[in-house]
Amino acid sequence: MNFDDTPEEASFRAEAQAFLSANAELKGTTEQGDETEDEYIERARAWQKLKSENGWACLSWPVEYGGRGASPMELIIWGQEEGKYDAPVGPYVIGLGMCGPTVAAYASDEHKNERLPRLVSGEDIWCQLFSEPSAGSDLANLRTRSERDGDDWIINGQKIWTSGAHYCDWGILVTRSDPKVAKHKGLTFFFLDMKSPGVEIRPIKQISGGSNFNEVYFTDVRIPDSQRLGEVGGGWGVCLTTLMNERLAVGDTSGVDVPNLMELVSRIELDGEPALHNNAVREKIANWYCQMSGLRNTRYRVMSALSRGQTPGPENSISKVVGAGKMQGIGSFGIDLMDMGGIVVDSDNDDLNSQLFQGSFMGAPGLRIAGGTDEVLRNIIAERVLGLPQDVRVDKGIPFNEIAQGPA
Amino acid sequence: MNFDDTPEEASFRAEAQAFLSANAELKGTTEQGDETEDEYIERARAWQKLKSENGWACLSWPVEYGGRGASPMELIIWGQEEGKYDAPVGPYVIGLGMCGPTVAAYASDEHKNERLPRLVSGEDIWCQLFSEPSAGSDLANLRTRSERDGDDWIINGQKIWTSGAHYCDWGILVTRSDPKVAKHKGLTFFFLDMKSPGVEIRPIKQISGGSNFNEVYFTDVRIPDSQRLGEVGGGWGVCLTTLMNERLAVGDTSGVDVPNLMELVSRIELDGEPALHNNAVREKIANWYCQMSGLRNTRYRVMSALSRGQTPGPENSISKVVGAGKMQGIGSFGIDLMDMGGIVVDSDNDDLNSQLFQGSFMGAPGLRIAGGTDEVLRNIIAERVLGLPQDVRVDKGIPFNEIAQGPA
Amino acid sequence: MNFEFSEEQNLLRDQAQRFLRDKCPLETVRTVLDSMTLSHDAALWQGMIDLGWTGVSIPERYGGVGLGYLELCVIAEELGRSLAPTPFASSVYLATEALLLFGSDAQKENYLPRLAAGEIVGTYAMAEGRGAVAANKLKTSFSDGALSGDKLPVPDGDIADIAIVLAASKAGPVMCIVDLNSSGIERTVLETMDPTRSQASICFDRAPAALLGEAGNGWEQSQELLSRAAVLFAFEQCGGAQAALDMAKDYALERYAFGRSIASFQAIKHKLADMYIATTLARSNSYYGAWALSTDAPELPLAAATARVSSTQAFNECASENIQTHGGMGFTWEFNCHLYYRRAKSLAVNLGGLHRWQDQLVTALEQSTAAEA
Amino acid sequence: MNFEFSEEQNLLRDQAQRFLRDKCPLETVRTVLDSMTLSHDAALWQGMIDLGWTGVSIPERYGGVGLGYLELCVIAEELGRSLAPTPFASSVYLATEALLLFGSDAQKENYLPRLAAGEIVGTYAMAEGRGAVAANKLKTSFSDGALSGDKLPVPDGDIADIAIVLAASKAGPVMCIVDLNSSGIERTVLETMDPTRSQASICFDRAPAALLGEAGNGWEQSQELLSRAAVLFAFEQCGGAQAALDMAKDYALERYAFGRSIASFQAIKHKLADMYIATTLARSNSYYGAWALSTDAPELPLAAATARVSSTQAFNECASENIQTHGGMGFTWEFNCHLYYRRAKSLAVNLGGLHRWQDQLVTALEQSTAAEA
Repeated sequence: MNFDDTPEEASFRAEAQAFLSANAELKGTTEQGDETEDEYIERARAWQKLKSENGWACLSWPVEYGGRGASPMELIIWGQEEGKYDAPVGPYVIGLGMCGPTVAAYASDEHKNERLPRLVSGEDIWCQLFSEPSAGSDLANLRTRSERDGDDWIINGQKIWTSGAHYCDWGILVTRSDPKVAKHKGLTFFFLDMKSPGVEIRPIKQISGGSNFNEVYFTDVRIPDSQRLGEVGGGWGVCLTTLMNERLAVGDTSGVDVPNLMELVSRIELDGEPALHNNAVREKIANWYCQMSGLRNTRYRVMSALSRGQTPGPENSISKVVGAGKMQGIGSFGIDLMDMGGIVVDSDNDDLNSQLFQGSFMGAPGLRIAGGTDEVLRNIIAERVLGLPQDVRVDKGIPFNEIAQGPA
Repeated sequence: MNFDDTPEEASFRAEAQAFLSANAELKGTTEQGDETEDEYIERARAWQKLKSENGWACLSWPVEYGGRGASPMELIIWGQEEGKYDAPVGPYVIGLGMCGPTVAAYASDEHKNERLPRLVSGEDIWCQLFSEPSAGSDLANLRTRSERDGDDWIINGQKIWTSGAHYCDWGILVTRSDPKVAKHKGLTFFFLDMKSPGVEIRPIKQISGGSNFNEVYFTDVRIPDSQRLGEVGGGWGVCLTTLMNERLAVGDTSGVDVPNLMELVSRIELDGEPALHNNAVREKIANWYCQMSGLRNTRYRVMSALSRGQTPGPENSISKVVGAGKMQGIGSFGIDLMDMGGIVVDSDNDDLNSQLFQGSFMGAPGLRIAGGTDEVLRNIIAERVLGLPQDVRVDKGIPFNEIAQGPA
Repeated sequence: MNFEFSEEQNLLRDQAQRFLRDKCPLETVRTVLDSMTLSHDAALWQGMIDLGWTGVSIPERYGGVGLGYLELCVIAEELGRSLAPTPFASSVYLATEALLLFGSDAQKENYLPRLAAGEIVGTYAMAEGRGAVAANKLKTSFSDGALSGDKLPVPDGDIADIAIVLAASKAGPVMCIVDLNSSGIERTVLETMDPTRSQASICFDRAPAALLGEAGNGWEQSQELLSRAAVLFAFEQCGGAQAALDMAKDYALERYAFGRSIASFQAIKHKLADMYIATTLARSNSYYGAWALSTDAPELPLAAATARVSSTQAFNECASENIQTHGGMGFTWEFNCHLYYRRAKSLAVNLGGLHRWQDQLVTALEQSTAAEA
Repeated sequence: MNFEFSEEQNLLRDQAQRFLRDKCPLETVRTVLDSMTLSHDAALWQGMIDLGWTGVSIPERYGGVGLGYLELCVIAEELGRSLAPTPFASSVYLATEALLLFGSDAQKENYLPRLAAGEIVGTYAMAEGRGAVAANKLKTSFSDGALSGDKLPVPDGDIADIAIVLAASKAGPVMCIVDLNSSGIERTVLETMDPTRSQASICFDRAPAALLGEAGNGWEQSQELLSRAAVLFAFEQCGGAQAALDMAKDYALERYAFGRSIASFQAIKHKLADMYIATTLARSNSYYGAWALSTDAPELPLAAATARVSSTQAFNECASENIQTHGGMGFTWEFNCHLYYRRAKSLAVNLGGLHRWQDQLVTALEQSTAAEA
């Protein structure tokens, strides 16, 4: 056992480091504090363009679409190295990771040649329009209607939890074209210009006060049939292609962790001595550290499999469910340690980093839900990892418009 | 708010105290250490007889069957007072609490007059034959067959978890008389002489080493139709009558609790000082005490409702699920505190009461299962207390012999 | 056995519920939350005064209603359920109570009638920044009738007229009472995680103050005051926990997924069952606290800590799992889940964090064990 | 990145699994459990010796196989999975390891070849009754080549030929080594909650003993020894946790209730998912411990404590919830669930309880934080 790169990995890493050190600034050396969102997007477009000009834009894609066919391990190495730099990559995560591969798999050559290069070069930013108010954990339970009208389709309905919809140029969209057939059968998939008439975007304010997501309303939005991806009624299969490429893209998931707690407990007192000396505090730290370390070491195991060219096991499926709970627990506990003062929000006077604990406490409930709730993830572990049967499905094979949807 | 008896309650309590102090020994003043089971049963018979001669045998029963029509609150008061004495009541709990009321509700007058007085006077001990290997949480999924043969029924099958079957004289039994109708429809209920030919009783050894329960095998056991309780196919309704009278009767449920832990932590060291000074220990004690105190105070609320003549709310439904988990937790933690020596079983040298912690650690898993698993109890709370819907039932209305029963 | 509220007390509860449903729907709470300037809902507060709630625990000779602590517990639970944005807790559970416990006759005559009538609002100033206060580390000091130092956060400190202040003195810790509108006082509203209960910092610079209770006895007085207030806070927390549980249950019943109510899934059923268990234990423990408070029982320190610990945990759990039950909707600003989540946290730290109360519980348990032996 | 066992190590695992499936089915474990006299399974133990497992960590020049700690971790996991009733842990993880770490050349030459060949069994005698040992409270004492005092429980102390003993001395705590068949020694088999790993009390009455390592350095030596052994115990615990999880899964799939496999109920699915999560975290942490152990990394105290804490918790959870998944059958003597439950508890306390390791974890974390700063 060791943590070393293979010679090939080391050489790839060196190449990445060379490009990055020549073209980007290390984290912590720059100050973007009062950057507006527009400025951030502009900076992201420039960085994507620079990467595309130097062959770093979409590593895992095949060469024909501007990629370099990188291995999963190379992707990880690039991520590790790019992560050390102040590199604005967020706006392209969904486009490159989910929308691009779907377009590549299903669109006409004409559309592929038109759209994909602009995504790679950073000219176009893409979003994904799947979730709906009625389609949360039950992803296929969606109601946004598509109706054929000549060479077009007319879209009416509402999508939700769309990251970046307000600055995106294009989106992928799944709709219900036939409510009279079973839930998974009547879906049809499109891509569309987000500036199309009838598309209205409203930000969602989260309980943390931030707005990382949007609602997107469709009123008689027209999409040419040529922008359909996959067969009419074959939208669920296209969704699965997209979701296979899903990475966790639920906004800001960074939060408080054990090192922050260690710092806090060494600087705050409990019963007249440093909280670090308190056994109850130590026990909690030990247990959370076991989770933190366990997740990190699990990632190492996954990476080892990738590095050997193997397909990793299902180990990493536990990451979000453990991480989100830990973040909520540590956030809450840190506030408790700060006692009555723990709920005071004061950015000018925050030597104990209380805003990190508070922000995590308010952000973690979202993390426990977005991208699969704790409950859905446990189902997934039980079914896909342990091979246990699905729960009873009363909606199976029933026409969508006859499935019980609850009180109106 | 106060904890006082009403005048009526006080007078009843005084009467009970007078009888008890004249006829029984206070707990802790007697020594039954090497009593055999036979001797214990004999003592229980004598005590029941004495109670019946003095009107204390079956307080809640109507006067016509030897009871005194006591109120629920009087029952509690009697239980509190009798509990202070070394009174061997265990063998009659199921007979008086469950079997007797069922016989009283469904048997012929002849049978009632024959059987009930002997139960009251302690001559007969009764058991309940419901559970089967395939019928645990799914109580109605039972397979013991009853087939009509002239004036008799012939019984074949197996029951399990029958307390005291080996010393019982009579039992109540639910069987499947028609496997071709739905699960709850094809059941028929009987009472029988436990000494009938074809009844074989085998003790079950539990993981704690004790044997509180039996398996009971039926091979061509004949029961006269006159001992049928309720209609043919109406056995489920009779079961419900019995279960309405159920009290927790799962063997020894007494175990370690917070006072025992307080004693241990004041006498054992951790990091060179009394474990009681350790904050991690204190935090655990506080949390378990909140449960212990919460359960006790919940019982007070239930008793207050009874004392006012009201029907108590569902509060007490939480008692076993909380109590069993607490017992397992404290048992386990006590062993941990005793460190390497915690697993040594030594009755001669047990100044720290380690056997209580060990016994609870080994007994609590059974308590978490018997009389309704943690999971079933949470279902019950969710459905009956909170009014949430049942889970999907795939076995509803299907003939019993077509319900999936798993791999053979 | 009479371990329930009386019929009269339950009538008071009905009245309180009707009043609060009318005057304090969650929109009222949201108005204070969303406002940058409102510290509380003034109409609601006035309504509570008009109902005599501010005088419930104050004897009639000081202008109060002279009911008792059980009645106050009933009101507290309903205030907790409705998330009422008012200074009631600070003024009634703490300032009024401190005066009743430790005030001289003159102090009582001076302040209690005005507190009962709602003419003035009181509070208790204990914390001095982040971290728990300790008897030997108080930085605020009192000498020669003057108080100096910084107290923060002080619940409702921005609108309070008087404050009971815990301070150091030559004789040891003392409690003193200060008119917050007098000289040498600067107050700043603080931004907090729960804007529906306001907090302020108060800087005292030789502000005129008077001793409350005995010199050198301030820490013990504070412990006693906190134990009594803990029972009332526990009822607020039970009310909040119950409301969060009810909200989760209602949503689970209405929300469908996979063709069935999500309330029929065991993951949700068992979550709600656990919330019910936590709430029931907390409520039963709070009843015991109410009994101890109302009878001045020697069990109060143990009963109060037990009520406080279990209610804090129950409200935390219910508020957090209510969000989880709501799924995506649960973490939107638009839904009301976060109101409970915020309040649960602010009540959890308001009288000192969980650790302090777990520790008091075990200390009291030791003493009661020793007393029995 | 190479954070997995090698192909050769996985071949060793396959071999170990085949061997243990054959020689150590659960019936073998039950035989020892149900017997009043058997301390271990002799045939199994001999088979392990024949495979060279007792010499895996011993260099070839002392008669060992000279493989390494990663190989030992692989074997430990399989022993844990099979619940093997043998003195392997005491003899190999502890006695052998103590000699390798602290033995003089002469001591190594004397003992290691015989340990490697399985001619003698060793153990480590640390505990002195109920409660954790403390450096300054050791009652067993060593002076002038003689050892006196009572050690209990000593794992495998009834059958061990030599013991490493932690004792007080004038110079401070010492480790010494004792031939258990010499004079002044009385051993008594102890009844315990896990009869599949035997325990004894050993009374030393001026028994001849030799210093192992440095005088006065016994406590530090013990800490080092325990850290190394903790990684190996963690692998045993992971193996046990995995076996309990597998058993629960198999039963849940086969058992039907309400017309469906109980494995389709969320209450069971989520319980098993939680067991999987705990086991996965524990295994990953144990891998890190294996890396630290095999490379003598300075991270060992932290890595070992982390592996130990998470594996102890995972095995406890899996053993307990395996019973729960089995329902009524789970608490019968006849079913094998309790074998895991007993072993989980005996392994949990064997190297000192959870508290000791949580504390070591945080102490090591402090030091690593300080070192980074």
